[in-house]
Amino acid sequence: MRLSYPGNVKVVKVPCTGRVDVLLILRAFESGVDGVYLAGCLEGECHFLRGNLRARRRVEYVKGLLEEVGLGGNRVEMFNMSASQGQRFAQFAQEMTERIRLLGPSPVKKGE
Amino acid sequence: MKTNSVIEKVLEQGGFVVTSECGPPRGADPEVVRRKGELLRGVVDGVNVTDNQTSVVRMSSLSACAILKGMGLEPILQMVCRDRNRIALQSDLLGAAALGINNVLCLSGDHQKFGDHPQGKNVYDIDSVQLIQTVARLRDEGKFLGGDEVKGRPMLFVGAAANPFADPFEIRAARLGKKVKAGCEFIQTQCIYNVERFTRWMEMVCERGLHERCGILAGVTPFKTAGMANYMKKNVPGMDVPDDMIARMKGVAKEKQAEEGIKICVETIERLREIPGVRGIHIMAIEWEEKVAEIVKAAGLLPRPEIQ
Amino acid sequence: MIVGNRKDFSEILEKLGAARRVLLLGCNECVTVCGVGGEREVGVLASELRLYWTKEGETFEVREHTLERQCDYEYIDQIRGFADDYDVILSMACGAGVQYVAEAYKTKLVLPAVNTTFLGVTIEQGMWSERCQGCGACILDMTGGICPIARCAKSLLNGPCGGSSEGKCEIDKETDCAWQLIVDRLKESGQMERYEEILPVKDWRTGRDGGPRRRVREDLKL
Amino acid sequence: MEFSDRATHSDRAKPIGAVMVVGGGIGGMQASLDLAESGFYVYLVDHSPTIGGVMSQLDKTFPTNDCAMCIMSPKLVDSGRHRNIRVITNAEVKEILGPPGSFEATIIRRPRYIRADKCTGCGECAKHCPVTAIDSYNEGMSRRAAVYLRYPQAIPKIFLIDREACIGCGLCERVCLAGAVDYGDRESEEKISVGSVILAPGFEVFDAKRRPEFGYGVFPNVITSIELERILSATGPHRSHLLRPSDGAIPERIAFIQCVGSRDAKCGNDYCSSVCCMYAVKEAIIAKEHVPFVKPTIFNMDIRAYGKGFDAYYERAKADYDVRFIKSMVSKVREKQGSGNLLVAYLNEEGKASEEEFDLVVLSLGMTTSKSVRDTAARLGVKLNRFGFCETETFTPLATSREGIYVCGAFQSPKDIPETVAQASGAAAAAAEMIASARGTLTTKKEYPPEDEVKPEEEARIGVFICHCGINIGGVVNVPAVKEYARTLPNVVHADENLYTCSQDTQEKIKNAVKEHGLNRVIVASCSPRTHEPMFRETIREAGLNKFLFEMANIRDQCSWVHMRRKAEATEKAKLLVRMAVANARLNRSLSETEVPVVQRGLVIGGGVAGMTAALRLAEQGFEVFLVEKEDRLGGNLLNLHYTIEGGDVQAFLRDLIDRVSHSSIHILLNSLVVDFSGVRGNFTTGVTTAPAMVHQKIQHGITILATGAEEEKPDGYLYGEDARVLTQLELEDRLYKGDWGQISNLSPEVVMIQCVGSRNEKHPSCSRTCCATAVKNALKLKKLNPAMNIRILYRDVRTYGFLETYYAQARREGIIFVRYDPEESPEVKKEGETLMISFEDKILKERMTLRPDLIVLSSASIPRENKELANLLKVPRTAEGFFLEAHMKLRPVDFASDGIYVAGSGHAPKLISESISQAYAAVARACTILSKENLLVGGIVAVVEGERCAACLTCVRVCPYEVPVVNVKGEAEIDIIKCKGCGTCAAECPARAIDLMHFTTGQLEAKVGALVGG
Repeated sequence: MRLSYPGNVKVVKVPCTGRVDVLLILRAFESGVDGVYLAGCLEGECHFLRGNLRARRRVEYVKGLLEEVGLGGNRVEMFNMSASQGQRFAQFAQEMTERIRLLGPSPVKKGE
Repeated sequence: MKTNSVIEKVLEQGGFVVTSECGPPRGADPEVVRRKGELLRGVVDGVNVTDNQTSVVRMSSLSACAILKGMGLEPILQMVCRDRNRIALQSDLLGAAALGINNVLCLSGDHQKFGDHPQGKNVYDIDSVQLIQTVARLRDEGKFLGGDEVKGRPMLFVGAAANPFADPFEIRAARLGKKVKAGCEFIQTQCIYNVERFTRWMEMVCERGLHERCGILAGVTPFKTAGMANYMKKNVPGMDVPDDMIARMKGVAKEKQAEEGIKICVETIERLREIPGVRGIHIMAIEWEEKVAEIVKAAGLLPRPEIQ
Repeated sequence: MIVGNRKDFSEILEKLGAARRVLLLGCNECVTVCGVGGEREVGVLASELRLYWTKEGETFEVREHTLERQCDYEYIDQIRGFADDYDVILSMACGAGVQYVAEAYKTKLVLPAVNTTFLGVTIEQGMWSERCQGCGACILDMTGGICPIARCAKSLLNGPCGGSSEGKCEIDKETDCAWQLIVDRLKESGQMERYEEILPVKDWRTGRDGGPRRRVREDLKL
Repeated sequence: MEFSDRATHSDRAKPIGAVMVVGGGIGGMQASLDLAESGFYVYLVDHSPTIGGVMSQLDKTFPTNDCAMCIMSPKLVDSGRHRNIRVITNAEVKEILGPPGSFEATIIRRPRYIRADKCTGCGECAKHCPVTAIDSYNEGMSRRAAVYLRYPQAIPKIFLIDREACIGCGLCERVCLAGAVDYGDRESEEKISVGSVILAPGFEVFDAKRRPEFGYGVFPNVITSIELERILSATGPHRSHLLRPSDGAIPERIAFIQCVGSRDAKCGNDYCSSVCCMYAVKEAIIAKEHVPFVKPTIFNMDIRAYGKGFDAYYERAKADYDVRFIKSMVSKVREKQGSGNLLVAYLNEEGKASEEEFDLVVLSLGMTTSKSVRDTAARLGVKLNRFGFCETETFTPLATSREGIYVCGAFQSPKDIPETVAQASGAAAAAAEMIASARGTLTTKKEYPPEDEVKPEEEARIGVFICHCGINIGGVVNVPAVKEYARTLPNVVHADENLYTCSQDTQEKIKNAVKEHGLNRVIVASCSPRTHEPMFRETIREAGLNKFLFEMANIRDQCSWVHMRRKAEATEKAKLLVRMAVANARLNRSLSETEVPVVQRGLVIGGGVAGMTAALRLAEQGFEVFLVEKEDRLGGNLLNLHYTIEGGDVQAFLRDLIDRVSHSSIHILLNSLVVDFSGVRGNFTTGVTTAPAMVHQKIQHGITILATGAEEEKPDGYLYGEDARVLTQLELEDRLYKGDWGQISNLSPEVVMIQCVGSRNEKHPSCSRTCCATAVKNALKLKKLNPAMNIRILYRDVRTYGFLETYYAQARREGIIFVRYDPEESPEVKKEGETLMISFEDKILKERMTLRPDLIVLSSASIPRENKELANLLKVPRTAEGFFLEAHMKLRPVDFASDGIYVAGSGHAPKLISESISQAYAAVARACTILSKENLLVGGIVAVVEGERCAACLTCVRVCPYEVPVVNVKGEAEIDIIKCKGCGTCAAECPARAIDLMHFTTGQLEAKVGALVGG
């Protein structure tokens, strides 16, 4: 669809959001990213049956962890979309970017 | 006659026992106990004194019993297993007997989770059935649990509670059987609203012949308000309040609800008296002791027999 | 297995005080299985600490290490080479492990990151439940294989109490009434007559009430 | 009566294990690939200098808006490089001699003037050619040299000289370092021996000049749909800028005129071209996406959005893109003096003459066959129908009139891409069946060079190839800068850029670079790995590297396309994406794949026409089949049908089919249900329970075909079930067949049919596809029974696509009245006493009509039969409406995303009998790509357990959606690589972190994330 979305969104490909573990998300924040979101298949349409549902639970858990350490749980999110919903992808990219902009840069920035 | 208990005597004479309750105060003022005791004088055959009921700290049951005894009333010492181990329980039993207290009611006790000290550690060294055994053993065998000889046996009439409505229903009678087997001589039941279900329980009890070995006193509690009826149905475990009863409470104006509650209670007592095996009534008018006399009277249970 | 629960991050921070060189020590036994102190959880806590301290602008060092078991000294010895590089050892094992590590590294501050809760079983993925209190004198033969000591809120040996309602305990609706379970089990296995027996008062000496316990098996000793 | 294909070849000599496929469009390519993957050698003959057909000219495809070239190019490349496909372009078939099974075909190859064996496709010749010729790929809207490639991704990538344009200057010959130019080239003939033939020559668009009233060729701003397609395309004349021909202005008001050359008896094309409604909707949407202020208007008689997901697309066009649909036929287009704008005259639905001004008029041209195709057919002795399309029979939709020659695609009847692809697979199955006994006799197996061992500890030597993708990337991202940056990254020893990295010559370039620079990791920074990764992996494998040492950075979809207007930023992002890829590639490891045996047996679930056909065709190809049917008899929906619209006898066909299905290789299990399912392609185990004894058996099989079908929904409303005079079409058909007329005594009875009952509504947004034809079929039957009968069909759009249109025309001729209604004003049915009443809006009379019909017939929706549990068991997805959802709407119409499971028949979407048969054949062809192999490769991206770290906690066992992990006797988790699907859930949850997912290891993901920020 070639819908424009903010350039600061970078994609790390995984076979399924079910592959994304709590630690990877935390490590991303350690690396200094300002926010992380998972783009999973629509609920009920996971190519691997329920990976996206597990991912959602983990995202919820990470939200709690980020609250604990004072980064704010809103820096992480789970979105669902289908491969054909380019518009949704762009919309969520926009939405998340706006959200992170309001939250400001992550206080965990290495080498800055 | 095993003891000097009034309850035992009324039962022995084939009378219909009436007991009620007195909750000790959350303080050290003995007058509160006396005032409540006075309300029950001549109205009931025995007064239960609760033991830190609902796990809320109150004046000790033993002390309150002693006060009532001093007034010439017949106290029933409630003892729960939650707060004392076997050493403390036996020691208090000896003390109670020494103070002239004739009755003890052995209970498990409510879990402290709902009390004012949920942080506390519970004891449950022994359970209520074992406590019954303990009393019987002290009295009848003259032996402590540890096996040593008791010098001066505590002559206590042993009672216990039963909840005909708790689950699992099919073992309620069996459980009563265990208590009787352990040495229990009278039973006070949980408050009864569902008379039909209670009747079925009594049938099971009678089937086992338990009513002959142990005096069964049916418990009643008058509703003060429709709200209370509803609350008991929803929040008190093991309480069976039929919907029509709640509807009846709701059906009258707020200011008339107390009156209706008492009316229901009296009707219930009248129905309970008809049930074979029921040997008495235990009225739990929670913080409403002033109404006990009215209920007993309305139920035609006055005067109480004179016992020497 | 021994089941535990991660302490709150704030409590861990408080316990760590000024310590910034932390050896975070996991255990690959029970606490791994119950998802509280295995390698993954060590990673998560380490990450949390790093995020927090980076955010606060502090200098720190967090090392992650997971032992096969923290209840055997040979394994505990494996950190000998580098334990001294750290201000504290933050153990994610059960209480036994924490203590044993502390015993082995007498000069080190050893802190618990986990609250040890019970001996239990996995009910389903992500859910565990208590089954045993280690009373030292098992009576499961009498109670249909369900322990009233561990599973009845009042440890009643002759239950249930009057608070049993619809199969649940009076303490909350999530908790099964152990005695309901016992009765069901006895009934299913045709042993209802067992229910009529009064279980005698228990001799608690074999339990913790008899003082800390020790077990020796002579033939296994070296 | 013989319904199945006409081959009875048992008494013949051993056939030839090769097939000639005529036509290299998407259909021809699909058929070729299926055949080649099933053990047959393929000659793919195309008259054009390149394969790819019309699809190569399309910009996007409906209803997914996938880029046509993007999804097709892997097939192009696969066809071009498949060792068992020989592509012969610029060629015609002269004749085919000999008996089926051992044909001898004569091919005439026209001169190319460039030697295929020498041309490298470098393009130097074209750069120097002084001639500017008209570029037919861009429909004449741009220019090219006389020496040219049809399009950049063309296969084969061999130039040719357009001798008509060529001035013979000899410049190209001088600059060609390969010495490939050969002016002396001349036509040559070649004879090839094949067992069977598939005709897939496709279609030609209608010549717009045959409808002069629209002014095509006279007014510059009247263009054709295919021209618009090119204009919208990135490789089009204006590089995807929407500009109109006369003045290069952006047209705001665009009119699409439908049915130009279709549904038009005047020009002899009284059939429907089936695809124009949807492509017009698509073009309108894409135009709108390109230029948001565009206002498209589509003039149409009916919108024929009858395919899967089409109605939703159509609704979206209306709701989200403000596309205006006017129910009307345009009578004339004239130019408004001076402006280049056009005045479109039409009669609106109320019959009022109107005229409206537009900036651009697009003629939605229909499909026809070309003269050369018709001539070829004549030479081959293949019968055509009166429209010049290949004649086929309802029950043998893939067979031509000549035995051993099969047909697919638009040449059979106008159709869209997925139906072409499905039919192509179907034709492949039919062609293969003929020669099944010769399977594997002419094919050769791919021999890869030995794999160079790359040890994990070995220093990574990375080569990075950055793609311009024409202007797709290069127009936004500064590719040379990215290349320079890549060179600075750790372990990168080589970096290069290419115009099209996916072209065949670039593959050679990559292979050479691997050798030359000793590369042990290869990164391509280009487009989506989804479409192109397999091809690049193959390339590095051919260069001796393990395919998992390949990595892709998507700097197109994730960068240039989405940050088009921020070039500097896009370049920086492309660098970052390359950096991430490098960080990841350093950790890529060689992963071994092992061979596991294939259980060469099939399982077909559902014993209707699709299931029986699939079972029979598998059996005829020599495979054992289990056919599971839950009812106590075979037949499915066919049991309720009696005749087709063409007059075919359904029951006779069914009897014959059931008869054939009692085949020595087919085990029929009636009264049987699938109760469990496990395994992977090549080796499934299915538990089947058979009533009444509830016998349970485990069946091992290599493939599974789901053919569970659909059924007529019991309608809701319209007094159905309350009044015996309200029927469904199926009930009507049954009565027609039995001649049971109940109480109708009226001499001229009044019959009203209501279309779209339960279809195209909120609950069931799709069109049920077959009901319009069914209504016409039954109406004609009624009319035949009693010509005095008054029949009205209340419809929303009449969707008699393809040749069905002729029956619609016949129905109107015979006086059947068609009345359109809007869903907001649905007809109302009520009863007054015993009188049945129906009232509806008449658009032409503009008033509400009330009738007292003797019969109301409801065209009820086609809904999938209960399949939820089966879908759960097999873990295959379904649409919101419960139809099975294929792997890809366009190019994988019968595959599921899970390999080895296929769908056929109306369980996929509502279908006609002929379509179900085609699809069943297609599923068989796809299945045979697995069944024909003795072994399959497994492994690669799977989860692996580091046993020592495993705490045997069972987390993996519990969380795996496929129940693959087990704790073995050593007390360690074990994951069967054959079963593992590589989702990584276990790796993400293992509390001991003892599990990792190969190729997506924790280390790799963390490195990638690290590279994302660091830099």
